[in-house]
Amino acid sequence: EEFTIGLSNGWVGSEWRTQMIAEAEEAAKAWADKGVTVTTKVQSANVDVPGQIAHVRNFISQGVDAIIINPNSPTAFDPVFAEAADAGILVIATDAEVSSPDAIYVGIDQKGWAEMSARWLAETLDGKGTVVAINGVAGHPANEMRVAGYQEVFGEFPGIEIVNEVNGNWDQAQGQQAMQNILATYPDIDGVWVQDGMAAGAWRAMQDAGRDDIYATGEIRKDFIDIWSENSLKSGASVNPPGVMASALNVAVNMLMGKELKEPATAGVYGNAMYLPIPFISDENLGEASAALEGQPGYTSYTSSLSIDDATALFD
Amino acid sequence: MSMATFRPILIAGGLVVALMIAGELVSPGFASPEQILRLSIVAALLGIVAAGQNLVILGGREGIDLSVGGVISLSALVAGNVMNGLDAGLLPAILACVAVGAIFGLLNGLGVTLLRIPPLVMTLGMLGVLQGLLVVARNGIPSGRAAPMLSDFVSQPQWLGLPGILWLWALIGLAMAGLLGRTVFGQRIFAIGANEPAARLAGVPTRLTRTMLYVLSGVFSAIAGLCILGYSGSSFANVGGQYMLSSIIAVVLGGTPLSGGRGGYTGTMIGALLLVVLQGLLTTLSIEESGRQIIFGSALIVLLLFYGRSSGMRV
Amino acid sequence: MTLPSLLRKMPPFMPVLIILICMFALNGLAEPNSLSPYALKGLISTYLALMFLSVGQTIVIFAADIDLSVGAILGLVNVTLVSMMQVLGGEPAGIFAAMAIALAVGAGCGLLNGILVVVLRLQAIVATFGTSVLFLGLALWIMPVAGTPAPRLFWRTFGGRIAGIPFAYFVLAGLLVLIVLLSRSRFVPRLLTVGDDQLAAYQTGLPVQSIRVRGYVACGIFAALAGFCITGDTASGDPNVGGLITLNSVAAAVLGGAALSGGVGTLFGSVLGSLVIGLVGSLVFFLGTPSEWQNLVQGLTVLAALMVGILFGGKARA
Amino acid sequence: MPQLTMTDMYKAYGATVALKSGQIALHPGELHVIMGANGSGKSTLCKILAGSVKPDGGRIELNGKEITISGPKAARDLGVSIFYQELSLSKNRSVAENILARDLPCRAGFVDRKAVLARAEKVFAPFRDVAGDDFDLKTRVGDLRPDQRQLVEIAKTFAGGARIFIFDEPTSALDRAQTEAFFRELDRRKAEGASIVFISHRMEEVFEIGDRVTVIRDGETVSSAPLAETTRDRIVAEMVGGETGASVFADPPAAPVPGPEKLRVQGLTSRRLRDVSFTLHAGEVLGLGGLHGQGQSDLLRALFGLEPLDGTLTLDGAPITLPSPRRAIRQGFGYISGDRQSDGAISGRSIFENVVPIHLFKTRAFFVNHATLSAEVDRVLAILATRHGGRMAPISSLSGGNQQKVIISRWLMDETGVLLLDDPTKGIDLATKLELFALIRSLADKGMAILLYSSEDAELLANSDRILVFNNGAVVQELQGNDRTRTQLTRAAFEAA
Ligand SMILES: Nc1ncnc2c1ncn2[C@@H]1O[C@H](COP(=O)(O)OP(=O)(O)OP(=O)(O)O)[C@@H](O)[C@H]1O
Ligand SMILES: Nc1ncnc2c1ncn2[C@@H]1O[C@H](COP(=O)(O)OP(=O)(O)OP(=O)(O)O)[C@@H](O)[C@H]1O
Ligand SMILES: [Mg+2]
Ligand SMILES: [Mg+2]
Repeated sequence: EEFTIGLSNGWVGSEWRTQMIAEAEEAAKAWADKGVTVTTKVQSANVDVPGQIAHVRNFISQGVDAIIINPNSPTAFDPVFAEAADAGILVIATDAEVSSPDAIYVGIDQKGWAEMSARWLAETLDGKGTVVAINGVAGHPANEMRVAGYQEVFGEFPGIEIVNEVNGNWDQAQGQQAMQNILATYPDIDGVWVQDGMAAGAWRAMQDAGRDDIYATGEIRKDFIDIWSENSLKSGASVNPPGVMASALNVAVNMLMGKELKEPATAGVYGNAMYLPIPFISDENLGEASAALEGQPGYTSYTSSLSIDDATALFD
Repeated sequence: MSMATFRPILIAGGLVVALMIAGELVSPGFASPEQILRLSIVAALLGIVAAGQNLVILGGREGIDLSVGGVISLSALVAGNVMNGLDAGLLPAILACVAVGAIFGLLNGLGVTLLRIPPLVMTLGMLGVLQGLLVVARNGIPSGRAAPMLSDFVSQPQWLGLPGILWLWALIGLAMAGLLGRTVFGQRIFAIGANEPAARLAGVPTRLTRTMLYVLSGVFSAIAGLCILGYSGSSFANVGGQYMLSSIIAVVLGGTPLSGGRGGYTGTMIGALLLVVLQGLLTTLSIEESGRQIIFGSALIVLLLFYGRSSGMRV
Repeated sequence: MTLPSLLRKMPPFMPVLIILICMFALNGLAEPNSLSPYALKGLISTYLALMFLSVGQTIVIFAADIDLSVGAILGLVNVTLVSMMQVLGGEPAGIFAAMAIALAVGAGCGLLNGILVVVLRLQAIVATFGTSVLFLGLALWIMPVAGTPAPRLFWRTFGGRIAGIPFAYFVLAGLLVLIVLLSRSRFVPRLLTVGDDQLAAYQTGLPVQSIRVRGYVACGIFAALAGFCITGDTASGDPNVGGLITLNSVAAAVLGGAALSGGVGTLFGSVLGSLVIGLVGSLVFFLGTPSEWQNLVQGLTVLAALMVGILFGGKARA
Repeated sequence: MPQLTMTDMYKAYGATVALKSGQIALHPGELHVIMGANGSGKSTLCKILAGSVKPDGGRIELNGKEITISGPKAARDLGVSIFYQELSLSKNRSVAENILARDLPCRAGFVDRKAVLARAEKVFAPFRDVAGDDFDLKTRVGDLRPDQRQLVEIAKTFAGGARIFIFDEPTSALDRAQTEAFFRELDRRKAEGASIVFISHRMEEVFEIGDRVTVIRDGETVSSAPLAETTRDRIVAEMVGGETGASVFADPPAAPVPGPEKLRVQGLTSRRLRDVSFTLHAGEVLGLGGLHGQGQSDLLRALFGLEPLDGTLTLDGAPITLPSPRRAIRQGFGYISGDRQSDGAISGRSIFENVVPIHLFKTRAFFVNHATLSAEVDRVLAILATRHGGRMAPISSLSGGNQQKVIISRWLMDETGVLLLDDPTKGIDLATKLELFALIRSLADKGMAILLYSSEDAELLANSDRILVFNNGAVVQELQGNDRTRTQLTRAAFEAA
């Protein structure tokens, strides 16, 4: 059998995205062993929403069998996904959920992702203390889901007070600057809930200020994990593996082969999501994570994905 | 220095102090010595980028450099790889950075002077190219880490309790003042900014001078990229993104109008400080992001009302 | 006729027209389907927003001004429109009322820019960057998270067909008619006169301030129209939707032959420029560029197109 | 009763008082000349009337009623139309659109292109014949020659019918025929009862056309009298305030003792020049004559490395090439243009910065040593008696004439071998002109070789040792010795034309 799958990525501002594409392309090649030829067509560039809509339309023009997209907006693609569905194309979103009934989502639950690390932080603080949060881009749906996640968890702990929430736009330097300003004006904080690459920045600000008494969430790039183990930081990180697109691809190929999901994708706010497990790195399993990243470039993220067999097992 | 050039500096300086006081009132600790030091470091990073931006703007003919962010990111990547966490690699890294900045500055300069592409367009196009180049480069090479010496230079107190980068910034401030006030090159910058054809007839190598401004802007961005690498420890994609518009704003807040031929760097340094303090203050306020944006946008507009408003047509 | 005089006689959008034709040809060679009716309709509806936006941008550029807040206005209009449609209901009456309100918001944003830049005489680049932050903040305040859906009627109409012809083509035709009307009116020549030499225009007795302010208001209105198109094509509200589009609108205007120093250009050229910007991405993909090289090739192509446009267009006006 | 009176007009720019006590009374059907030295406030007075400058004091009465003029548009609505000394044209718009810019003809809200052309044609008709063969109403104004631009500004001033016309140095770039066409039109408007204000530094023109003359000195009106009742000498005396210098319109200088050959030009050909050959000796002032725009400026620009050229050039006996202004400067050429705004003043910068660049370039300096340079700058400024408020004041704070002196000063700091003067006294008052030509002569006497182009024949005749007459890019005649007469010059220029 032969399938052509289009991969669309609308932002190239981080290594995570590059790794995501690379792993998906790897996964496609792996199907050759099963006697299936999966060809990928990749569109990956910094584009705005219209630009990514153009990605989808280009795929439709090319007549691909499936489109896997890391979308720049949750809702903006409803009409164009409908066009794709009309053309008989399977659409799978990954990394950020989409509202379209014509697509399914294969990826992690961003809210659950935030809940895990928030719970880790709250429990590490014994359920009491003041915390601050450093968030991504305001108004971005993944960010807002994560915010909802940590707010819910911290709400369960009456002793935990969120004293400030700021936006670092998923930029390491902005995260560092935000942390630095927070440290100056909230010297008494006990914990920091911070996302992704900004965590490295926040940690740096804390180290520069000599504040090793604060607990903060971490991130999953090798650079940070090295610092984490070298300095025995007190941290924990939920993993949003760049392998999500590879997982989505493995699911897509199964669907293209006409198989049915054992459990239909009905999770999430839009009722079209299939959630992947979220690994968690804490001091206990830090060694394993380090080992897994041994020899990789510093920007490599700790990853995991559904193997072909894992994915196939999800189908009848 | 005449009053006309001095006034914006006074205003900006006054505003910095006012903001610090307001910050201390709203969130105690904002004006603590350590915090002032840390804000100054962030301002120095911006200020170094703004030095190049300032030169390009002074040179007139709608001079502007939108590619600074791309150069910063690329030079941070290159530097990180060359030094790769080792002090021994620092010197080669500095050289590599300067080369990167100079090359892209030169390309900008040639596009603007030889091909006569408007600077905004040329540097915007170059930014697109640089962003593409970064993706390619990152795919091929590891990201690298800052040497400990570089990190200490940027964030640890060194001489008289101040980190090296503040000394570097002060040095750049002095060098810029000397360049603009005491050298023939400086005078030529103002001349081409004020009236290029007349400057040409007065023996100014207009193309060479203007090209040099873009080269210098590239070099300053590259040095800033190196320092930002030291600041954040490791390089990451798009480190320089936030500097494009903020470097321009720092220049304008410092009293150099975008029309060129007039202004200086001392004001720009204060402008950078002003911008960083304002942003820092907003971060510490515990309000919704939409509120922060609304306040920041309005504050910028109000600040601009103090400066370089172009004169009316009826005199 | 000599080449220089030929270049001088040609309309300023000639270089971009040639570039556009080349783009289409290359796209067609690389992927024949990219010239199919579906693809063309897709191209038009995807880039209608950019076309409207760059026409608005061109209007202020004519007068030697610039508006870096158009993307933010577009986002603000998008969330206003979607929120108002939700409040007023998805029936035609509600939709039209919401559109009227959103249009007024666009015009209001333009007016604010005009007052700041023209009346208070702030420098356009920095002042409109300041307002863009402000408008983004307002959009976030109205809609803290992307996602409210637009009524079905609204986006079905935009994405649908009338008498078998895609609705997007009617919008495009409307835009072209608007351009012709504007270019024939006194407004555009006056903007160009102001942009050419503001002092001279003032001394001539033209109401320079009011012309420039009206330019900004017109730009705000075009940004609002662009917001309608975006809403039609995305069927939802997203405060961050205007991210990269501002700089693209400037690039499209320059590609189309407008001089940032004012006084030169055509509105039609900017429409063509928008299409070129849109086609570059597709072309890079259809040519089979490896993913990690796509950004670089795209950046180089845009830079080259800008250079070609300016070098040849520049000869015509030098 | 006067149609319009301005009394006690006062205007200051910061510390500079541009106009202290300006008075003028305009009568219908009268051509009112304003004369005054550079910087005396003529343009300021006119701009106040035209609404583009806001007065700080004074009283304006129109038909006996006091009025305030809130801007150019208001002035226009009051029936005042002005020709600006610096022109008010849009380079990228067509001639027709510029002429009718105030009020483009419209039909149903849209510009009526046919009507635009037809109306512009009508307004421009009086100047059609003198505008040149290449002139077209659809041409971009930016593509026109300076004289053609002035004609367009003149037509623009006449367009749309006003009752008061102001012309601020409208003839400074016009040749004789163009000036005459303009004067005929002025006469016609006068006959229709318009009041006309006319400013010129050319005394002959003033007496040819004026009815009444008002003299302004240092921002104050010193006299106003019918021209029939005054004389050139009196006007000059009033302008300079007592002491009268020698006249610029003197007889040609005695033939000089030619120095060694300085510059030899053979078969020079460029975009606008055809096979130009001549020699220039040290100590000589060689004039370039002929109708306007026949290649005189092009020759000077080419010799300063501003235009690519073919042909051989020999300087002090050695062949040279001039690929750029910088090379030309190094070879010892100096260039001064009458177009200060675009070619001269480094606007917005200080007088100091406007004087030193040539010196800094020639000495290949790296640092600017203010201490040592200041004395030098003061010295060269003093040579020309430049009036300024301190060498660090911006050049834009000076009047046109004083700006020109600053620009000339830059060539006096170091030795300049060949000085190229491209209509250097354009828009400069009589007294300053006198000083300037005296200086030019003294420079020649010290051994400098000078090429002089002037749009005023009298000036050329009075100051050139020899005159090359140009026509259509070629030298058609050389006037020497007693041939240097007005008649000969005019004949040579027109015969070939
Ligand atoms: N503003 C300009 N407009 C048009 N052409 C220009 C301009 N500036 C420079 N040139 C062209 O570029 C060439 C080099 O000009 P530039 O002013 O850089 O002199 P330069 O190379 O420093 O001079 P030199 O080589 O004599 O030292 C000139 O010969 C001129 O033709
Ligand atoms: N915009 C201005 N800013 C400052 N000073 C000015 C300005 N315009 C004119 N002046 C000064 O006002 C005085 C009068 O200038 P004005 O232009 O009226 O002189 P003028 O008589 O027209 O001279 P000219 O014969 O050189 O044209 C001069 O000293 C000039 O320097
Ligand atoms: Mg050179
Ligand atoms: Mg004057």
